[in-house]
Amino acid sequence: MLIPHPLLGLRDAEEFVYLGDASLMQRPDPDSPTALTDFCDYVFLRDNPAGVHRELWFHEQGDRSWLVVTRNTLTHEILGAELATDAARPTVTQEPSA
Amino acid sequence: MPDLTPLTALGHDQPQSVTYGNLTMGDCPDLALASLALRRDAPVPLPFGLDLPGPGGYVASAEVAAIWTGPRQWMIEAKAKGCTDFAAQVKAQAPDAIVTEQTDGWAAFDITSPDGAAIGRLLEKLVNIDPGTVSPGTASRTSLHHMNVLLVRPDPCCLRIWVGRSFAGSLWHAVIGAAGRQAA
Amino acid sequence: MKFSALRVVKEALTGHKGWKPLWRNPQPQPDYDIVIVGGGGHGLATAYYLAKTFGKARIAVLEKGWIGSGNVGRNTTIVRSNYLLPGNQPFYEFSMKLWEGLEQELNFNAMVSQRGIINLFHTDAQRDAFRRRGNAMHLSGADAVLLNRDALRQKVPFLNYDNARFPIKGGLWQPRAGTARHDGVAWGYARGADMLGVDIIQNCEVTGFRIDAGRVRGVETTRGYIGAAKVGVAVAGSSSRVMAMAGQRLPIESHVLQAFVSEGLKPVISGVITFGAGHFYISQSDKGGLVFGGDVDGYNSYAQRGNLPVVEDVAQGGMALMPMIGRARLLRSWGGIVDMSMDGSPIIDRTAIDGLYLNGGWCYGGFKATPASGFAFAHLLATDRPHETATAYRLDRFATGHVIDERGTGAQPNLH
Amino acid sequence: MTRIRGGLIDRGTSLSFTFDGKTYSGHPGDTLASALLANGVRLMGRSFKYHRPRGVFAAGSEEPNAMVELREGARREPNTRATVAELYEGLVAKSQNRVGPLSCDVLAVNDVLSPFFAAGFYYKTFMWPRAFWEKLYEPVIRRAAGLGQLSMQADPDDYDSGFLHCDLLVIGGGAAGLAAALTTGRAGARVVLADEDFRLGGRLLSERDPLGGIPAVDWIAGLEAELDSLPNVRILRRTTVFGAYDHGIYGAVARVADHLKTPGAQVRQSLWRITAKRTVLAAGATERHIPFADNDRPGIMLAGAMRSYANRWAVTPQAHAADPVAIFTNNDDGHRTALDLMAQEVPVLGVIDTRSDAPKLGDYTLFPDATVTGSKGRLGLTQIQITRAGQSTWVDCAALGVSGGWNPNVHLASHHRGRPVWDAATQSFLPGPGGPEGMHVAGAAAGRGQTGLALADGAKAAVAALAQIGMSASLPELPAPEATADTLTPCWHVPSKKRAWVDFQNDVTVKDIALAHQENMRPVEHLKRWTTLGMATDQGKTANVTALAVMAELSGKSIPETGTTIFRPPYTGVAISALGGGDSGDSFRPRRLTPTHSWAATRGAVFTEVGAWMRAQYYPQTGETHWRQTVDREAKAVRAGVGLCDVTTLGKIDVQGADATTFLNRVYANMMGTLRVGRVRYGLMLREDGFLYDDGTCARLAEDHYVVTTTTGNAGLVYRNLEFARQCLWPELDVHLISTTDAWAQIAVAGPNARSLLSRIVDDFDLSNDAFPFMACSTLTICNGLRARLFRISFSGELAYELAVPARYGNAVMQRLAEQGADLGVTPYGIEALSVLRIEKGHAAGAELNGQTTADMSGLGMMVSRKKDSIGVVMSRRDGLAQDSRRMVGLQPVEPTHTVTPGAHLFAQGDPQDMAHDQGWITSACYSPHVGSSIGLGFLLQGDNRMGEIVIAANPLAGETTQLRIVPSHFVDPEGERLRA
Repeated sequence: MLIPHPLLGLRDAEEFVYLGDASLMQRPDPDSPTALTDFCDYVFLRDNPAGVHRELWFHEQGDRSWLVVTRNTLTHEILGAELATDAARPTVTQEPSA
Repeated sequence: MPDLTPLTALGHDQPQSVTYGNLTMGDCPDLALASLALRRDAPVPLPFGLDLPGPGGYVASAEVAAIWTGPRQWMIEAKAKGCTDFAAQVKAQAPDAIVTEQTDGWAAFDITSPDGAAIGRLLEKLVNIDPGTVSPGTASRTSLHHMNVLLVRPDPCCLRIWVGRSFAGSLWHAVIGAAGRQAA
Repeated sequence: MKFSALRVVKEALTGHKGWKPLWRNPQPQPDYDIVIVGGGGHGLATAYYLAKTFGKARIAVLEKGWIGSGNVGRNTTIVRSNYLLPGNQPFYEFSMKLWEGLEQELNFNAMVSQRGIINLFHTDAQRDAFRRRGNAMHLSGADAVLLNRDALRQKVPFLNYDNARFPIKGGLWQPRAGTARHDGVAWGYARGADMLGVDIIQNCEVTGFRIDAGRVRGVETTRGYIGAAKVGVAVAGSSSRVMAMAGQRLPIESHVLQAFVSEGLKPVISGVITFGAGHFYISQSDKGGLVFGGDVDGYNSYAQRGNLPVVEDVAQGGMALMPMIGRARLLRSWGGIVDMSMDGSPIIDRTAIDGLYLNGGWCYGGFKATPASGFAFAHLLATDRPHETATAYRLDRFATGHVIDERGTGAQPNLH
Repeated sequence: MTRIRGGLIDRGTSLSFTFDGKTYSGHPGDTLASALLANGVRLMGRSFKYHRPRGVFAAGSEEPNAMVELREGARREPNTRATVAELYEGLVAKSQNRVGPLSCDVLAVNDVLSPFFAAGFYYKTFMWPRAFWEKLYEPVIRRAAGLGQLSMQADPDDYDSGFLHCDLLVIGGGAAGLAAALTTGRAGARVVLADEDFRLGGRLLSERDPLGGIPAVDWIAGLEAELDSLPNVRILRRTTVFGAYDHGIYGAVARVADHLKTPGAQVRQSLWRITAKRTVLAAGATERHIPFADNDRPGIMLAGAMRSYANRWAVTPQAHAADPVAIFTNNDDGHRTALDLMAQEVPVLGVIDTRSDAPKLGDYTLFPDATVTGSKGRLGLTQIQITRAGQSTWVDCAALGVSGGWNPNVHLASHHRGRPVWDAATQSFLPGPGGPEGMHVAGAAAGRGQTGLALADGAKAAVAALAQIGMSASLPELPAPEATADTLTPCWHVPSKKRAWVDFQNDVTVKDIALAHQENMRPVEHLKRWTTLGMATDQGKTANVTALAVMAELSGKSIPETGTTIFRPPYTGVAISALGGGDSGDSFRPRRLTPTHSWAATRGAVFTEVGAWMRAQYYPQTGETHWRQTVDREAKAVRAGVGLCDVTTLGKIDVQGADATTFLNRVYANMMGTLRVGRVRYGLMLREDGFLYDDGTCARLAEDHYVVTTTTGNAGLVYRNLEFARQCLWPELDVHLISTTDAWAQIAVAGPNARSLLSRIVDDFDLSNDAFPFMACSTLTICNGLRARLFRISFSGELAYELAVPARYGNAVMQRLAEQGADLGVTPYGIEALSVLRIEKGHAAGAELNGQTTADMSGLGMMVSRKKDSIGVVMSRRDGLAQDSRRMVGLQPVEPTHTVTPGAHLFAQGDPQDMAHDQGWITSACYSPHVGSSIGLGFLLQGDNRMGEIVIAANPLAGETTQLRIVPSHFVDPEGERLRA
């Protein structure tokens, strides 16, 4: 597979390590009264769709960015990828231009 | 100066060099390296006058070069400073940045040839990066025979491979093996 | 029709006119007492034991495609009970005992072949972990032998002992382990169930559950609605997809696992060998093909095919371990979709919906579990109590913290 | 000899070779099959099940019959298709799957017994008595099964792998492929053209038709010269693209030196991973046969193959030039073979055509509306039976070419499980939707096989493919030979009471398919699995579609209703060596060396693998005869004097930034926010599920600068997890991470004399307990100005430091310390002694932190802070973890000479030893020279409340039980006075 790295372009998936569902970025509030249940759902339950899936890949052999990749699990077609830091918060980190 | 004899990453007191056909390979212990990262909202510095490159970029002056390694992170590479405290020198150039000594975290190998295409053919056997994109001005971090490497092309006749220092022997084995087969 | 050598001779001499269909192609009835979703090994075995052991009737198995089209026909056929943890080991040993009598039970030769499995170790720490595991096997009535390097070399001289990046120091051997003819297992259970009156309905995809007041009433299918007092889902690989139709989220990810077979060769490898320092395991089929595999590709997938890096990784492991296979050729590779659970262990349990039961989460190890899984799921469906060897396979174990994590890698499915 | 004139062989050179020990001669350009045929050898192998005599059936990689063991010794290569083995001087081949000589294989008895071996027979018998399966039946079956034999020696040749990137990958160098490559090459796009043959041209090489007014070979040569001159064109000859993977990635194997006797300095084969923006699949087509009674004899082959042998290799399939040859066909192409043979003066007795309206295209006898209904000849065809209008006649015939039409080679197009679709016009399956993205299929592979069509199609496909990636190309001028109106009327098999083979190698006949139908094994996959159809080394290339048609006929359904068949990688068999890519043996994986490796080697260290690292295990001295002596000496020296150990392998991560403290407080389970500058703290990391997964130290070098250490094995994982926390969980924190594991050589200096030793190399640094107490850290210089970091931490329980210096100086510093400490009893120690020291001190390590244990279990529960959030803290409160009462304990044998064995399970005295009464296990053990006996650590139910109790360690693997006493896990200096000294 090729992952369209938002900064580096298409890179072989072998450079990446896969983690799983991008919902792992939404760590629950540890102080909530339902924290234990929330964490159980967060850590263990997955939608696991047959189709479009937002998922986390780590560019371990490359720039060490965590990416959120949108991929179809039936066809492996990749619909997009963004830096997790961009996905996690609205403001984009400014890169100096080359 | 400390009264101690440093060793190269290959375990020798002098750099090694091997030639197969029109490819010459050797290690470069004199190169220094330090990482530079920007703090939140900090302006981009101009260490040694270098205009820090964007993603996948490499810029060089006569003595110093900057390699993009990640969002808001670079490696600064310098000639003939391997045994000095290069991180301190970088820090002096970019006092607000986060600087970490990396000279001995990595080991550099230069592969030179009068025929740049020969380097391209060697690259085909080593990394899954289009050799056409490993050109002066670019830096690529990828894996090579299960090792993490940083590739730069100081000029068309030279490919530089940075690898984690502890992997130096295995990298050397992989590179000279491929070069030997190419020459066969 | 009873199979026997005599029968084979008789049919051979009379032009094979007498062979009957191995199973019927019945039309689905409007309703059943028990509907099993999934005509794979586990579903068919469940139906068989429900009818045979638990005396149940009015049972249907619904299969989306052709029976045995999922993982029972795609695995590398290994049968073993070499587990460590108390939640697992007795269950797999129960399965092993069922394997040992399977042909006679089913009157069908599934070619269960106990030629042993050896898990190699390469460090003292691995040896100690294997000793703990081998002892756990003994303590639950299984067999295990810890081989040192010399004993191992006597048994399998063709491994790379002398030029290895990770030296082979010995192995944990389970002599009773082995392989079975995977398709034959599905067919044997299907034929057995069919003879006991189970309706095996192929080309019948479940498209929804009819749930009323928290209780399942039946299933919608591509061949119409089928009512059921109880529904057992045994669709590993697609558990999340199917259970999502009942509104259930599971502690499961679907991953692709590749498998490989070489061209046919005269016998070279007797049992199963597992490389402890690379991602590789291998056996040789009765037909002569080297059957081998490695890790899951590592990303969520329902595509039933994998990618090249894993092919290379597996071949590298093979070459590092036994370079004498180098000139054999890979004949065919394929992929299966496995239910990777969050602790690497399966689930056989009731669900939040009355009458709806789940059997899944088998990771890459479901084949060896087929008989016990069918038996335990049948037990649960018939009695509403878990089978004594399957009490740990609860859905709520993740919430309570009683996980069964053989590898100790936590909720990271691609590492199990 | 049946060599005829013409052909693409170099008659000026002769190559000698042997088959089954007999010497023959051929020419460059020959394959083993063509050379054997030229020498009158027709019998080349035996079938899998019935051991039927077999000869060559095809002329390419689809060959199911002519399989040999090629080469000798460690290079022996079983199951090699003679049809693609390029002839070289000294080639040695042997027939395989036989007992006795090939001409009278003892196992041919199976053929006589074949009624007993019908499809699926083995599922129905061999069940009694139970124990006989492994002992009797199965060994017999296994010995009889299989094809060729491995040498059982390691493959002696070299292999490598590589990566190619291109705009367009063209698979197949026939008419369509060449046109596609030319179009792309002229457009300046980067093209890789891969062809499995050793000569470009594909089917064109087998035809006599001129191209562009010149012989096709010359036309190809001209085109090849142009392609070779273009720098943007890469031609891979002898290269099979074997698999289509995601996103335009293809696997290919190049047979670099298979046409040579030995590879010499070259690799034998190269594995290429090709990343292509677009692909043209121009893989051609494979002819299908028509099953009839006894259709498997040597001499019966595909008509197209017969034409290839005559035109390309100048050989005919009969043993004697005067023997008559016949063609059996249902289409016009079969007639073409007859014409080509006649042009070569091969006697053609006639064309038997199943069609009533069969055309007569030349001066041969035509048998329209006729079929071949039988054959004779024990080891090679002698007669065929022709049946027409109910009348059967036996006629002498030495070779029969069979043509049932052509199946497009859709294999790679279906590797993504896209199903081919039935095309009634061509009576074949064409590539369907759901093929690999970016793949365009052209030429015969798309059902457009006539030369003119294929050329135009290849060029058009290339233009279309390039347009999709924004590149323009123009259609080149290509020859446009007139298309002939090829017609075909389906004839899938000739019904017979005898056996008619569908899958030759696996001996699957029409009868077997009928039996599968009778037994309700009707879905295609059931049919294949029940009968083994399509499972042979040709992967059903010559059988699957025909079998499907037969099943369709039996079930009264159409072919598309009956099913379709898809193919999986690889297209043809690929050597496992080649897939391994060459990184085998010692270089299977890279090896990491510590900075003091050279020094350790000169001191005679024995090294061992720790993850990717090689570490000194121990340093034997003269006179030591057992490793235990060495390790005892090293461990004692540390506790008595001072020891040196390279601990560089522990992961080191620099954590810097304004929010570094906040960040670390969230990733460590224990309180890290209160750590002062210049101090080190032991740290615990939990997984988010609450289990313990790593431990290490955290040193605060400056206000916003920490150095974190990890265990050796988890260094990569911890780094990844920290980046996850930084980028995915808390991106608002201003913190940066970078690994410095390799940058610093880290040496443990441990023992009561550690301070004295260090004081001899530090530059003006106060090492006193007051100035630099236990858990202090600092930067400093040593040896006249070398920058260094010093951490006062102890794994051994002794007064100890870890000294970090730039890695290049590690070796020299180690050497300096060893020299300087001679009078202090300085001793280098390896990881065995390190392990003894840590077990004596009760430190949990890998065997205890195995991912299944909790902080509570390891006696570290008090460290987990409840006052703050951190990863894993919430989930560590789940019942299963919080109520787990197993605790780490020390274990000592009641009888001091007994051994504590790691991996033994623990039981209360008097309890039965079974799973239900299991109370724990032993994690680590060693001989302790300080305690004077074997000692161990383990987890035990309620262990913390059972000090002094005697338990049973059961090791049933060895048939042993040992009585052990539960003791505190600190065997040495329980108060920790020594490390604070």
